[in-house]
Amino acid sequence: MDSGFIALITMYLVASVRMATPLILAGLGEAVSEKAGILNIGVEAIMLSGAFFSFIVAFFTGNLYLGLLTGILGGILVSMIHAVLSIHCKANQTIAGLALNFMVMGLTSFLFLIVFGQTTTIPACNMFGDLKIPLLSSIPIIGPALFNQNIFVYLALIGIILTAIFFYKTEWGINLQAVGEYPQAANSAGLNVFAIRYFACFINGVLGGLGGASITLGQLGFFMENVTSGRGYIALVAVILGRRNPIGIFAAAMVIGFSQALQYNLQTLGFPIPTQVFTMFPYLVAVIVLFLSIGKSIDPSALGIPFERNKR
Amino acid sequence: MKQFGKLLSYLGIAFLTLSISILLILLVGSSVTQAFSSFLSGIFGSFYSVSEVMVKATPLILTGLGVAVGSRSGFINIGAEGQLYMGAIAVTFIAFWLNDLPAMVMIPLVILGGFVFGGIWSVIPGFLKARFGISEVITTLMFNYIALSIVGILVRTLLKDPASSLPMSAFLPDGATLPTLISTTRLHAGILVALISVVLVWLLVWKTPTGYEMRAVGLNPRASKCAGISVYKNIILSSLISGGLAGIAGVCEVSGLHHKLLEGISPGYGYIAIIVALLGKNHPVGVVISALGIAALQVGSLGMQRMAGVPTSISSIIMGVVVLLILARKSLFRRLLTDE
Amino acid sequence: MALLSMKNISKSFFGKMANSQVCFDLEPGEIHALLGENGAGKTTLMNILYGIYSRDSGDIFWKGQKVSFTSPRDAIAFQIGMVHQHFMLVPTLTVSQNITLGLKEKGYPFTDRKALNATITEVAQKYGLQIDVNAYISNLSVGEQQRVEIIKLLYRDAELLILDEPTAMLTPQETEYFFEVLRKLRADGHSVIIITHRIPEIMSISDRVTVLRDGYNVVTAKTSDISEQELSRYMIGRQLQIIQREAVVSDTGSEGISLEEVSLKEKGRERLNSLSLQIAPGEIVGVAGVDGNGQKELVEVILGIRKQSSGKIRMDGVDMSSMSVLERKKLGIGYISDDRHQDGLVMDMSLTDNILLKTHTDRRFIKHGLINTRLVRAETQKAVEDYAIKTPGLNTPLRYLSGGNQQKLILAREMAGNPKAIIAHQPTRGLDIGATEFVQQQLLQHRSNGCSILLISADLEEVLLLSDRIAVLYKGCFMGIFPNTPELNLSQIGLLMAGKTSEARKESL
Amino acid sequence: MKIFKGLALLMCMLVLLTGCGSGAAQETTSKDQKMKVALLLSGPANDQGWNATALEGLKAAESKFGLETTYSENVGVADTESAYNDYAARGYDLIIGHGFQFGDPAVRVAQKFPKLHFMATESNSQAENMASYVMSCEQGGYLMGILSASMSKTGKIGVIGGIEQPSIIKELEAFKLGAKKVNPNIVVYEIYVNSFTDVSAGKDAGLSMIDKGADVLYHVANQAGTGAIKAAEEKGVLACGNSYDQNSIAPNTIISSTVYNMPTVILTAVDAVKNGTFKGGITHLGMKEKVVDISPYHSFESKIPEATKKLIEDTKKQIIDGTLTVPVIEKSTK
Repeated sequence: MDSGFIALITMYLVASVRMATPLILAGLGEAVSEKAGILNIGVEAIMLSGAFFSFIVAFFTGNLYLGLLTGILGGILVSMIHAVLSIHCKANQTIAGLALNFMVMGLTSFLFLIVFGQTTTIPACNMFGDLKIPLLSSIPIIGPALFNQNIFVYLALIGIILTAIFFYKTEWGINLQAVGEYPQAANSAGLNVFAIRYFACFINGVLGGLGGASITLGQLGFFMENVTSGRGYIALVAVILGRRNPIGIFAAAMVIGFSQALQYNLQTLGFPIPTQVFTMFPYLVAVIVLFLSIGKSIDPSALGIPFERNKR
Repeated sequence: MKQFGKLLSYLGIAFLTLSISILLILLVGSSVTQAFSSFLSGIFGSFYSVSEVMVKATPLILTGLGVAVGSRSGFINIGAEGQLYMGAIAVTFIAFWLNDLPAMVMIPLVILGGFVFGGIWSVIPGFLKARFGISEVITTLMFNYIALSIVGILVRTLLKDPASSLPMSAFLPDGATLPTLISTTRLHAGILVALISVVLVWLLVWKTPTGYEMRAVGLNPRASKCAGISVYKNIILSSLISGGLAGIAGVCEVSGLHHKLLEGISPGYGYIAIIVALLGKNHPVGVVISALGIAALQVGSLGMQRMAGVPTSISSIIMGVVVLLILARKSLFRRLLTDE
Repeated sequence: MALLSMKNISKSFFGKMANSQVCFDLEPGEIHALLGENGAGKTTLMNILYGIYSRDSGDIFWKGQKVSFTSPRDAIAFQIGMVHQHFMLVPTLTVSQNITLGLKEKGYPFTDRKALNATITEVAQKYGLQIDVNAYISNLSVGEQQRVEIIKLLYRDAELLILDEPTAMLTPQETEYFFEVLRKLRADGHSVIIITHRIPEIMSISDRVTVLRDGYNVVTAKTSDISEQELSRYMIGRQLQIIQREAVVSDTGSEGISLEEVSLKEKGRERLNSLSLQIAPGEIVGVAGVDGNGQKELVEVILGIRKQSSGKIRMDGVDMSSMSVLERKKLGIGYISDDRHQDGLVMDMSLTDNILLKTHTDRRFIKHGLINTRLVRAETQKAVEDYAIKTPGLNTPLRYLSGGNQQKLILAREMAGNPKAIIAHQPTRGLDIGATEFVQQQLLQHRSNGCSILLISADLEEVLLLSDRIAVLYKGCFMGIFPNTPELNLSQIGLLMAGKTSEARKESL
Repeated sequence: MKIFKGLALLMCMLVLLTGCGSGAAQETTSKDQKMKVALLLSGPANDQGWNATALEGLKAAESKFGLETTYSENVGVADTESAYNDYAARGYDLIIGHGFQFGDPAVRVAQKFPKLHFMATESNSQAENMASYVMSCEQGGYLMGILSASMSKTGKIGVIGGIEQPSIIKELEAFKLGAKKVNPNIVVYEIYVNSFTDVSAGKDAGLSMIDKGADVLYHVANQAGTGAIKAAEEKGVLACGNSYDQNSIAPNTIISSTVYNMPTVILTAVDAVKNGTFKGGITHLGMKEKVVDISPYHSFESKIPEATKKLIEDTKKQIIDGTLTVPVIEKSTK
């Protein structure tokens, strides 16, 4: 391989990782939630809330870690509203998620306006810089992509490893699966179905909030209304493509990130392809993959179905 | 007593919503009375504003009706937005392809075309669900984005007005436009199309054997199967009708309102449709009422923005809050609703 | 001191009392049977004890200490375990994972699965229960799943085992073996509550028995002090009416239903194996067999809900092998499913709409393409009157009716218009004795009208009571078809149900 | 069915409330002599770009002429006509839509209100009392092209567009022409991110250009473009701003910005209305009219070679006196 080619691959990878990071974080959260049987299509709302609150606090305190923490809290807040509605009130989870998207979208732009007013100067805060991990970052190709990035990339990588261990190596993962597959059995075995589902939603809030914060504190350093621009929906696509498997989600998010990186590069090379072709690329890929995976449907049996203790 | 408790619980939701809106208005620093009066005059202030509510209600009725038909048979259609755009594409294609047909022929043709295009866009997820059990929630959602991109491509290529450089189609031939009902307003015949659809859907779903089958499949697919009702056929059918109605909404928007195809003709009607269907309890009459209500909320909040400087994001917040409250109603007002 | 004592327990569902002021107590080291008809409130009472349902009122004392379980987890902490009639096993997990589900073993959450598996195997072998700990539940047979459930309790060191209808799935021989296990457990100091409605089993296994009827407890007695007849009277509340079956001579000249070497293969498994059977008009053929031996498959193949892999099914000489469900029903087949909630009714629809489930394609009810609502209502009204269905109104969702009334509606619908054949799968499941008798009378009524009836019931008594001939189904095969005469050898039937052909042959010699 | 009763009740309550409220609101149409101007924006008013400058222009006109002004933000395509109509019905003398998509609806409403004045920017629609004011943005883009190409050390520069539409394309193309004029061999990367709001996309696009060696970025992408500026700042390369003087966003990155002088556009229109000279048709406003300009260089004053400064100054003069016409290319030559 000549060095130019390696440089090109490295460049693509770095860009893909950057674009995939929010998707990985939010996607992992959604996977945890879905494994426990809670389908939350309000990922966009969780991310937006995380992005907003992390920015507000980082802006006013100047402390990025405090901002990060508030971003997580913002994500948890939204996710827990969804959790209460779907677990306690046994409401339709899809509609609850959708309504949250509406509400948080309105609320964040409303609050942003209240706090900063109409302005032509961008209120900006600091950002997390890149942390170079010695040794690892000098590995060719994947070194710069994975080990010379900001804190969110590392959080996403740690998140992948932790959720993978959580899902496949611990009793908790078994409990989660039991609750999502057959909550009555889990309940009968002595598991607290409600608590586990709330916990899963909590994790979804934490990771989704992180995903949102990674946009404001890791990529931009400022907030604008609808700053997530539908990334929550793409995260849902990543979850489906990755089949709720942490490694799968990582791969799916990377493919989506890569397609975006490719789009920009093809454009700079002057290919006269309408940009919309690229915009719909991840969705098309997702549909095609769904077609290819026909017959291997592995949705948790109780996904989207509320658990009722006293039901006869 | 039971009815009374139910009524009280809805009043409670109305009260909570009102309180939240007042709080938001106060936060923005506007006068509450001015905001409310401008909200209401935005809706009822003039003949035109009332007609605007109906103009906005038209696509909401059609898409909401579509979502309602879908959920009656267990097809959760999040894709009305994309289906609407497919309908809009259909009308533009047909109108330019057969441009010299008289309105008598053209109008039914474009409506049919919109129905077919929108229907196809939702039958694919319907097929995937019926045949392979793939969740339609995600597929319909993805199809929205694909449809939006297709519109973007078409208005820049195939359907672009050659005489202009802007990314939109030329004006539709006269034969393909829906007549305006009242000359000083934008109220167009689309509202009639919507109301006729309501009646037809009501007849179909509640009065015909086919509609009965669709409802039975939605409530208990297994029992339907045992009774000899084809679950597959009915999900396909209801997804077709569901998407078709959203497609007609797209036809009405293009040939009734804009008279050309361009991006952004739907400010999320397809998503709001889900709220419309929820509030209308998936019943055609309920859909009409809730569509008018949501349209009034949006038109009113636009008025509130213009006259009282309250940002329109408030209507998005209120819609979300109302739905969340309705979902939580039974838990919130448990004391009132002992038997429900 | 009593190990467990439940005092004045009440519980209602949707305004209907399932338990009223029930008292129940249990001595250490005893096997206590809880007897009652289906729907008498046995399972509800135990679910309350186990923390699955919350009670409306009453107290529970465990070893003299007042307890209140809000979830099974609490009950498990007090070493109480329960095996439900519907197994509580997660199909996507392994045997071992299911057994330890919800437990915090050493090293939790990073438990050493190998060590656990060794312990599980040890516990299982102590009671002679064979199981592959690494198998996925979804690949196990019903019998194996029950074994897993019992190992699960033993593994959890349950002091008290609650078993809900444990023998429903077992052959008489397996039942006897199972009772041996129970006796071993008793010897080890465990206490057992066994829920059942089979009196002979109670006599053979239990130390004491408590009888529930309509949510009330009727009596608690030492098994040795009470006779089968007394128990039966307590359980039913009155003497069983003896149903007389007169021979029906068919003169219609039609052939009824016939199956010709019907087989069904699904997911590589032989579900039905070359079944042949003819049911003449005016004849009831009962199918005896342990649940899960192909009953459901047989019924659904006849109705076309599943498609047979080979063989022919005829109705009155008409080959309907490749017909759809609807076409078959239109030939005059009524279908009573074993699971009315899932298969027979749409619970959220009204009575009229449920009547429509069969009639909505009937030309009689369609006018100008629309459903003739008035006619359907009239039909429903007639059904309500003829079958004495208790309902607040014709528009009431079926969910709010009692199980018996729901079943009556199915009968009214499926038996309307003198069907030529009726497929009745567990038609009396979950019904009180009055409703049961009513259903049985209806079946006999149609029998004398010249209807061919296939009756499938897990209740051997019911099969013996109603059938002209009895077919024994085991692993998708007919082990034999016998005329139901007083000379019928019950023990042989039992052995055949267990698939023990050679022993059964010996028995018949 | 019960829910319908509840909804009906709610509607009734609303109608009742209107009775009390609407009277007060209607009386504001009193006969004072202040001219009333309304502005319609397609996106959020605080987008720090396209819409924000328009709003700024409106405020400037208000203070200069003592106008009564108002604006609506986030006006979607579906609501454009009703927004025009609403303001027209309430007697606004001049109603301005900021963006091409406001053209057609303006014409339709204009025909209904012949005494009022309507205007849309960047559109090509026209009527008796409806004018399209097109800003010659390409002139600014051309100068930025010259500047960027002169400042580039690598011979590679990049430009990021929002949505592919004429008002954006013409500026991108002019940028390319300007750059080629300075250095015929220069490589200009161009990316349309297909959004004016997706900031992350803008940044990613910018980064991908920088990765390929671009060392000066320009954008015509509104909010999304802010992302590109952030990318340049982060990677320590240069950038040119758009819409208004964006130096404040990244003082050590922004060399200069194209400035759309919206106040002048609005003032021109208001002036015309006041003097009764408002005419329908398409009006082009450029450097000559002081509508399009470039911002000061700020901290780069000393870093830009004098020759470049002079070249830009000369070119600007030529454009103003008409000796140089920057071609308007409305179809992307990608």
